[in-house]
Parts: sequence; C-alpha cells; structure tokens
Amino acid sequence: MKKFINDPQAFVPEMLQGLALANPDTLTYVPEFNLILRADAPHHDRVSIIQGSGSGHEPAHVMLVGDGMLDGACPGDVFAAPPTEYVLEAARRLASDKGVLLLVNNYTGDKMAFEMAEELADAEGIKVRTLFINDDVAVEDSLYTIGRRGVAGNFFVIKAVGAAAAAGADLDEIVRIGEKVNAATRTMGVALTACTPPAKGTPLFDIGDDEMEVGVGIHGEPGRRRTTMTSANEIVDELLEAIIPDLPFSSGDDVALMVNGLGGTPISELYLLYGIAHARLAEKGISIGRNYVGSYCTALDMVGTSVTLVKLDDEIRSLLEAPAHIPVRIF
Amino acid sequence: MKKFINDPQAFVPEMLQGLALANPDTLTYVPEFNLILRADAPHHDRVSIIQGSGSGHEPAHVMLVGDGMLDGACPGDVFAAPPTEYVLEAARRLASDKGVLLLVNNYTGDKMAFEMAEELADAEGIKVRTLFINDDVAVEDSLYTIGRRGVAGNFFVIKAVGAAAAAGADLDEIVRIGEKVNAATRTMGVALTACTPPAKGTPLFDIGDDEMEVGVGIHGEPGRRRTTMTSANEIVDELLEAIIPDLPFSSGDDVALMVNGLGGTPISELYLLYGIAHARLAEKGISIGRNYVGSYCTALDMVGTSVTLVKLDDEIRSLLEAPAHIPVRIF
Amino acid sequence: MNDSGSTTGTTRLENTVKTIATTCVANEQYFCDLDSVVGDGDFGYSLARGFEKVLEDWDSYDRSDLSTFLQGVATTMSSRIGGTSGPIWGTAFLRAAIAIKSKQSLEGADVVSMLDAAIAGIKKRGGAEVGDKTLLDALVPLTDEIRDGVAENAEPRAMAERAAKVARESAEATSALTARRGRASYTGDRSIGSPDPGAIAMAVLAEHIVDSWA
Amino acid sequence: MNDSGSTTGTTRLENTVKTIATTCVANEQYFCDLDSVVGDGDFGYSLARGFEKVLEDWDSYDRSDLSTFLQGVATTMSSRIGGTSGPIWGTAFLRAAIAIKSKQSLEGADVVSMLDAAIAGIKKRGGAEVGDKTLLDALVPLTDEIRDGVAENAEPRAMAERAAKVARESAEATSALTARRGRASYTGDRSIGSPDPGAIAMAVLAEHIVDSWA
Ligand SMILES: Nc1ncnc2c1ncn2[C@@H]1O[C@H](COP(=O)(O)OP(=O)(O)O)[C@@H](O)[C@H]1O
Ligand SMILES: Nc1ncnc2c1ncn2[C@@H]1O[C@H](COP(=O)(O)OP(=O)(O)O)[C@@H](O)[C@H]1O
Ligand SMILES: [Mg+2]
Ligand SMILES: [Mg+2]
Ligand SMILES: [Mg+2]
Ligand SMILES: [Mg+2]
Repeated sequence: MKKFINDPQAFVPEMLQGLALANPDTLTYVPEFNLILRADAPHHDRVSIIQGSGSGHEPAHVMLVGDGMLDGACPGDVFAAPPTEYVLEAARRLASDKGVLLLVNNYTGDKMAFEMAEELADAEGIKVRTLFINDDVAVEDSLYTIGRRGVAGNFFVIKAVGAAAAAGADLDEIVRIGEKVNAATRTMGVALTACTPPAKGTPLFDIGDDEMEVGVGIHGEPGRRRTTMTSANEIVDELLEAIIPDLPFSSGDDVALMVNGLGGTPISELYLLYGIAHARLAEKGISIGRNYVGSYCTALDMVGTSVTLVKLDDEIRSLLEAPAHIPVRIF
Repeated sequence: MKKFINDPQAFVPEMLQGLALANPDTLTYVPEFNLILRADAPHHDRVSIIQGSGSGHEPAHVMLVGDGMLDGACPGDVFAAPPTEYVLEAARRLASDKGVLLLVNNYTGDKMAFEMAEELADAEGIKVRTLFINDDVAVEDSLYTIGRRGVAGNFFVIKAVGAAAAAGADLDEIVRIGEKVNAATRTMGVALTACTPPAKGTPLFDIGDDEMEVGVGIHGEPGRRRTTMTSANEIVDELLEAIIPDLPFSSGDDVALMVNGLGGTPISELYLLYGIAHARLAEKGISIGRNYVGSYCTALDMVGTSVTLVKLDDEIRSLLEAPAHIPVRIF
Repeated sequence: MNDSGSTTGTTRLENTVKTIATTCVANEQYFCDLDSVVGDGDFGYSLARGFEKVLEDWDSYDRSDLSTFLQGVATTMSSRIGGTSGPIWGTAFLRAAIAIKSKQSLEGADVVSMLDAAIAGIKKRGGAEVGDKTLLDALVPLTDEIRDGVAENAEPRAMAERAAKVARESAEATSALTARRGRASYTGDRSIGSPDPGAIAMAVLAEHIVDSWA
Repeated sequence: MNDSGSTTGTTRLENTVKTIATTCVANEQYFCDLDSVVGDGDFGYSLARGFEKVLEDWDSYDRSDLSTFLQGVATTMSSRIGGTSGPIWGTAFLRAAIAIKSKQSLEGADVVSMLDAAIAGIKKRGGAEVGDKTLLDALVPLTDEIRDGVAENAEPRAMAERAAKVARESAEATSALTARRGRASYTGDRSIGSPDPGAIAMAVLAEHIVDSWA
C-alpha cells in the first residue's frame, strides 16, 4: 500500500489533527466525535450547515468547513457513514437559534445515521432539517435502491446553502435553495484504477491495465459498465451523453461545469478534460457561466474523474459567486 | 497507461487549451509557442515575471499565471525545458518598460535555454534578468553538477516577486527579493511510486511495492537513497532532518511550511503529513507563520510528497500575504 | 435456551453477546474481504471497531436486568459503528433489549421475541425485505427455525445447531440473489455470484454461538 | 569526403543531415529507453520532434551556400527541441554552419573544422568535458579519428568506418563513467553501469552515416 500513514486506524484522526493544526484560528477539532467545526460557530443569526459522510473524499467535507460554506463536518471512518452520535453531537454543538441543516449524500448508511440523528436532535429541542444530495446519474433510480448517489455535485449544494446562510436566510428558505441546487445538478464519473482503503491495504477491486469503470461511485462501487479504456475525447462524450439528457440540459442553458479529480489524477489531465467538455457543450449551444477544475470530491487515491453540470439561473449563480473561505486554498 | 489523454504528443497543447478555455477573461494562449500569458500584460508600470520549465509539474507554472503571480509561462514538453525560441517569444510579448524577469528552475536544459533566450532578448533591446531557483536539498552541490535542483519551493519565489512586481518594484529590487526568498527556502521530497510520462507510456523507473525513493526529483530523477517504506512519522522526520540543518532553521525562527503533493497523493494524506511536520517543528521551537497543503508542484501522477520550509521575515511574510489571483482556485 | 434461573439466563445472554463480539473482532479481515467483492470493503472493520469497544466496556455495563445490559451494548454499538452496520446492528440490539424489558429470565419464547423485534427494527431502519440480499436473508430463516423449535419444545442445543445450519444454507444461497439494498445494490446484476457479507456474518455468528454452547 | 564539386559537396552534406534526421526519428523509442535508465526518458522524443520538423521543412531551406543551409537546420532545431538537447544540438549545428561560412565545397579539413566547432559550442553551452558522460565522449574521439584520417589522406569511406567504430567503442565505454553533467548527474554513482544516451546516439548516427554512404 503506497500511502503516507502511520496506523490505518489512526488515518482519519491524524488527518483531522493536521487540518486543525493548519487552521488554528478558524477550526475546532473535537477528537472524541471526529468533528471539525468553525471555531466561531454557532452564529445565532445564521442557520448552521453540517455535512457528514465517510472519510476518504477529501477535501469533502472536512476541508470545506469555513465562512460561507459548512459550519461543521462529522466524518466517519474511511467510506463509512459516521455513527449517529457523531452527527447528533455536531448538531448539538452547532445548534443556532435559526436552526441546523444536515446535508447528507444519499447512501444507505448515511441516510440511516442522519435520520436517527435528526429524530434525536429534534427530541432534544434542536431546530433541524435534513437534505439529501443525489446528483449521480450513473446508477438509475429503482424501486429497490434508495435512489441515486450523492457525489461531487454536493459541492454546489454546500456552496449555495452556505452563501444563503451567511446572508441570513431562514431554515425553510435554505432547504428550498438546497433542494433547488440539488435538482439542477448532475454528475457522472469514471475510474481508471481502484482505490485502496488504508484499513484494507489492497485495491478495492481488480481492474485491467486497459480497462475503465464507467459510472463508478466515490467508494469504488461499480458503475454502469466495465470497458476498454478509450481516449479522453470519447470518455468526455460518454459522460456528457449520460448527463445532458438526464436533466435535460439544452441549447441556450447557462451552466457551471466541474471537472473533478478522484484523488490520483493530476490537474494537468483535468484541464485537458475540461477543454474537451467545454468545447462539446459550446457545440451544443450550452454556455459555461462558471467553471471548476480540481479535486473537490475524491475516492482516496483513485485515478479517475467526474464531470458535473449545474443549470444556472440568477439566484444560483449569485450564491456560487459569493465569497467563502475554507481550509483548502492556494495562498 | 492510466491517463486521460488523446494523443501523447497533444497532451501539453490540449491541457493548455483547456486552461485557456477555463479562463477566457484573464489568459491568452499562444499555441505556436506553448505560451500562457496574462490577457492584460504587459503592464508598463510593472516588471513582467515569466517562468518556464518542462510540463508535467502542474499547477506549476501555467496555472500560476495571474495577477500577483506570473505574467506568463512558457512550458516545454513533459519534463523537457522549452525551446529557446519559446522563452524569447514570451519575453518579447511581455516586454514592459520596467523590464522582464525570467525565473528558471536550475536544470541543465532549462538553464541553457533561458541563458540563450536572455542573450537574444537583450540583443533585441529587452531589459531582462534571469533568476535561478534551487531549493532542493536532496542532491548535494558539487564541482561537477550545475548545483541543486529547483522544486516546489519555487512557488514562494514566484509569489514574492509577483507581489513585488504588482507593487511596482523595479527590476533590481525584484531580483534582490527573488534571490532572498530562494536563499531562505529549502525542500526535500520522497516518492512512493514512479510517474508515467505520456510519451513513454510506462513508469519512468521500477520501484518495489514496499520501497520509496528519498530525495526524488520532480522528474523522477533518483534521490538520495532507495529504501524500505516506513511510517508517515519516520518519513517526515527524515525530510525535516535533511532540510532543517541545511539553512539552518533554528529555535525561534518563524517559517512558512508547505506539504506538497507530487500528483498522485490525495490531500487527506498531505494533511496527515502536515500535522506531523507541524508538531515536529513546534517541538524544535520553530513557529509556523503560514502553511500550504496541496499539490503545488507535481511530477505527473507520482505518488509522493515534498516538504518545504521558508524562513520568514517581515518583508517575505508580507509578500506572501499579498492577494493574488490565478487559475488554480476553489471557487 | 430454557433457562429458568435469572443467573443462568443472564450468563447465557452475556456469553452469547460475548461470542458475537469476539467472533466479529476475530473475523475482521474475512468480513472485509467479503464486502470487497461488490461493496466497499469495510464491513469487518466497522463491526470490529464497535465490538472491540463493547469488550472494552464489558465490565462497566449496568446489569440491573437483562434488557438494561443489552441496551448498554446497543448504545456502545450505535455510537461506535459507522456505515450501514452502525444503525442496523445498533437498532437490532436496541429492539431486542426493548423486547425483554424488565425480564429477569429468558424463556425460549423470549428469544424468539428478541429476534423478531430485531428483525422488525432492521426492516424499519433500512427498508429491506427478505430476498434483497442482506443479513435478513440469513437472520429471518434462522429465527423461523428457532420459532418452530420452541413451539415443538425442542432440545435447545439441537435446535441451535439446526438454526445455525439453516443460517449457513440461507447465507450461501444469497449468492444467487441480486442486491437490492445497501451499497451492493448499485452494482445491479454484478452482485450475483457472491454471497452477502451480512448474511455470511449471521451464519458465522450462529455457528460460533453453537460451538461456545458446550 | 573529398568532394571537389559544389554539387557533390552539397549533396553529401545534405544526405548526411538527412541520415541524421531520419535515424533520430526512427530511433525515438530506443533513445527514450536509454534515457529512462537514469534520466527522464525524453531524449528520443525531443530529438524526434526536432528532426521531424527538419524533414518537413526540408525543401524550403535556403541553399545559397552550405553554411546557410546548415544554419536553417540549426534554427529549426533550436526552436523545436526542448530539454537539454535543444540548446546542445542547436548550438552544435549552428557552430558547424559558421565554421564553413561562404564555402561552396567541403574538403576533409572542413569536416574536421565543423566537428571541432560543434564540440567547442557544446562545451561552451553545457560546460561539459570529455569524461563527464555525455555525447562528447563519443563525438570527441570520433572527431579525432577523422582528424588523423584526413591528415593521413585516408580513403573517405574507410575513414568513416573507423570513426564509427571508435564512436561505438567510446559510447559503450561510457557505461563505466559517473555522469557529471545533465540530469543523469543527479544520480551520482547510480549512473555507472549504463551508457550515456547521447553518446550511444552519436555511435548510432555514425554507423548510419557509413551505411548510407554506399
Ligand atoms: N438496507 C439494509 N437493511 C439491512 N441490512 C443491510 C442494508 N443494507 C446493507 N445491509 C447489510 O449491511 C452489509 C454491509 O454493511 P457495511 O459494509 O457496514 O455497509 P456500507 O459500507 O455499505 O455502509 C451488507 O452485507 C448487508 O448485509
Ligand atoms: N551539459 C551537457 N553537455 C553536453 N551534453 C549533455 C549535457 N547534459 C546532458 N547532455 C547530453 O544530453 C543527453 C540527455 O538529453 P535530454 O534527454 O534531452 O536531456 P534532459 O531530458 O535531461 O533535459 C545526455 O545523454 C547527454 O549525452
Ligand atoms: Mg462503508
Ligand atoms: Mg527532459
Ligand atoms: Mg461496506
Ligand atoms: Mg532526458
């Protein structure tokens, strides 16, 4: 296993410790419950925004805690939803007079933990709502599954509700905005390699030297199909052909376009993919109002990418434009 | 080869094309000479700052072009210094009344290309100076080599001279600042895997599943020693033990600490390493005035990291703090 | 399983919980490997971390009555186990605890009530039914086997052995199913051909409980 | 190599340049592989891209005299080849061009002047000396061999064969050296045991020039 770790079981706490040491003025780390909280939260004139999920998706979500984004994050172990109690404790510590919004990517484990936490928080008198994010078009909805997965598009939901909360919007309004952005967002990914969870120590699945997994999940879950690797052009086409008709996006639309790295893909390749996606959308008459190129939501060290489109209107655009300050930064 | 590319030979131009499409208002792309230039440069009241190097180190240097950083970048092919003519053309297009500073990482090929370009630019009447960056402590200076290599620490030189140029400093002053920051900066890296140049298609060197290369170069050049992989704690110790006595850094110093990813290492592990390095420096009485965690200077898809320390004084600190806007960003 | 005295009842319940805990800790790697086929490889890890804590806290649980003891275990588990397994296993233990509220001893019928309550809790929490390729596909037939045994007043040890055999057969049979719940459900038909990790865990636990019965 | 007429001289020089160009293009992968051992694996790529362009521009070079033709080639190369090889090879061709300024035909002595000028340019540009494990370690002995041959008025073809043989032996002998210049020098003693890519390229080129002589 080619990783910088000490002890696989200490991977998450040691990462959180490093994050806290790098941001002593703005973040508080609560080791007993794996919490990363804004040092100055709760603000009683703002709704508090919390997201939890398994770890391994960094910068999501612990490195997205900051002014204009999340007030707190409650990660679980790698790829495992946090225990209910961690979510509840985050809600307790960030309970503001205006309420708490729990953001959850739509996975069985997360859904259960957050629903239980919401019930318990509510019973304790905390004003709390839960919002599920499910932007992944790869896996179709069905009677049997709990629905689509939440992947990289959740960055946009966080950004928008974070901006609305910073502007003083109330909980109902923030839930409306979050649902609206989630409904306007579509993502699909592709993996060229598997990822290696520290505790497992070996790649999560076998994949041939010339194979790729189209529609992969951010936990290495299989996607739509395993196929022979093709060119960057063909990969972008396949992703866009799944995403565009799904909303649908159409000529005349203004969109935010994100090309996200899954952890092991360098930014050079992401920009190469961005150029292709940009050109394809332009051909279809879709204009790109904002763009995002980098690793926003990863699957540990997986070599892969995902493409996200968000249909913009004036409201969403201005929420995405609003300033925000988070640990992941350049300067 | 697990990469998102079309044609290996088109890798660099397609990446630059994507970068330009993502930043239409701020960047100009000159495909004939591989140039990425600020759209509004040259500013005749500012010295223009240019850096070139081989490609494959993204975001360095093409994604560091922007207000307060570089005015232009002239990359070569992957891991190959740009042809002299590209450097010369960048200098021509960015020639400002206050002059041009060429930044170069200290490698044979780059040094020759930039020296030739400087001579030619000078002959054309362009006011130009060249500054070599050589922050890597891994490979010792000797009579025979051209000296130490320039690696991730070059981010700090760019940031400082970029801030000084934006503030209107003249060329001599900017050279002084660049030399001062370079002299205050030390870096060492370690690789867990080799990188795969697109044109080669296979990893640049063989390395065992339990091996690491200590002191690796950002082109996959061998470093100090090949050894058995150890824990994150021991790796940080080895890097700091090489870096600290070299300047030397000592108790009471205030430093900028960068934990840089080499391309294939996720930010989770970088924060884990940051936490260890922070604690070790604190134990030694060295305080961390600024910190940087992310992939600043990569070796394609190499799994690895480098640690950089910069000794801060008021001047350097304020130059690092100054605002800047570049393509690599979050929002 | 026909304990009349409270001490024996307590001991047997405690022993069973301890067997579950030690078995899950001992099978961490195996359970992770099962979950790597079409899941995310952490099933064993999650259980092991939770049950390690149960064993660590073992002596400190309130033992006023059987239900209270079991509730303590449930609380450790839901606060310590993440992923899908935290809510599922935490709920199962909590519901089982509630099913024997204020009991000082356990009859065979109480065991059936506990298992039924656990199953109902798991179904409510995760929305799964038998046939969805989850641990229910082993736990439900196991429970039915015990229900029949108790109705027939069967000898406890023999009944437990039959239940373990049923659990094993049912768990292996999940190989033929398509996962419809949990992470594996995203893989669609690719989940066919490998058994559900949770169901196999049920079989392993039942077998170890029988072995520890001696 | 004792061309008296300008046409023959031009043809021989052009043919030699063309052989160098096609050989470098044909050996792209091999030269890259050599550079992967202790370098960064791009030596063949850099040369191939430059010489491809030379072949592409072939018909458009100004052929007023031999020097002008060679200067055109040098300009293509230094504008197209990056890495260490761009400045090194560009300088070498440029110095060779200058060495035969305004000549309309080439004597053996002119060839020696061209090679000497190229060597001096390479040394100035990159600061390397013989023994530093660079292409100089093949190019210098090759030049000395030709110098001797010209002094002895040797038969051109035989002289070229001897020069190629010397280049090959010298190139292979670089295996024993420690690299002191270029990227390979960072590897210190690890560069011992494999030959220098640039030196091997010199040998390959010399051999192909001889072969194309027929
Ligand atoms: N909705 C559900 N109801 C009951 N059991 C479930 C459900 N979803 C999954 N499981 C069980 O949980 C097991 C996986 O647990 P775990 O690895 O902890 O989940 P994950 O990593 O997907 O969050 C499966 O093998 C299955 O037996
Ligand atoms: N300073 C130098 N002077 C002359 N030749 C050199 C020098 N440094 C390197 N070389 C030659 O260049 C070859 C490598 O070329 P190339 O791969 O283009 O360089 P790099 O990739 O290191 O920039 C070496 O094999 C050697 O023969
Ligand atoms: Mg999981
Ligand atoms: Mg090179
Ligand atoms: Mg799992
Ligand atoms: Mg090379």
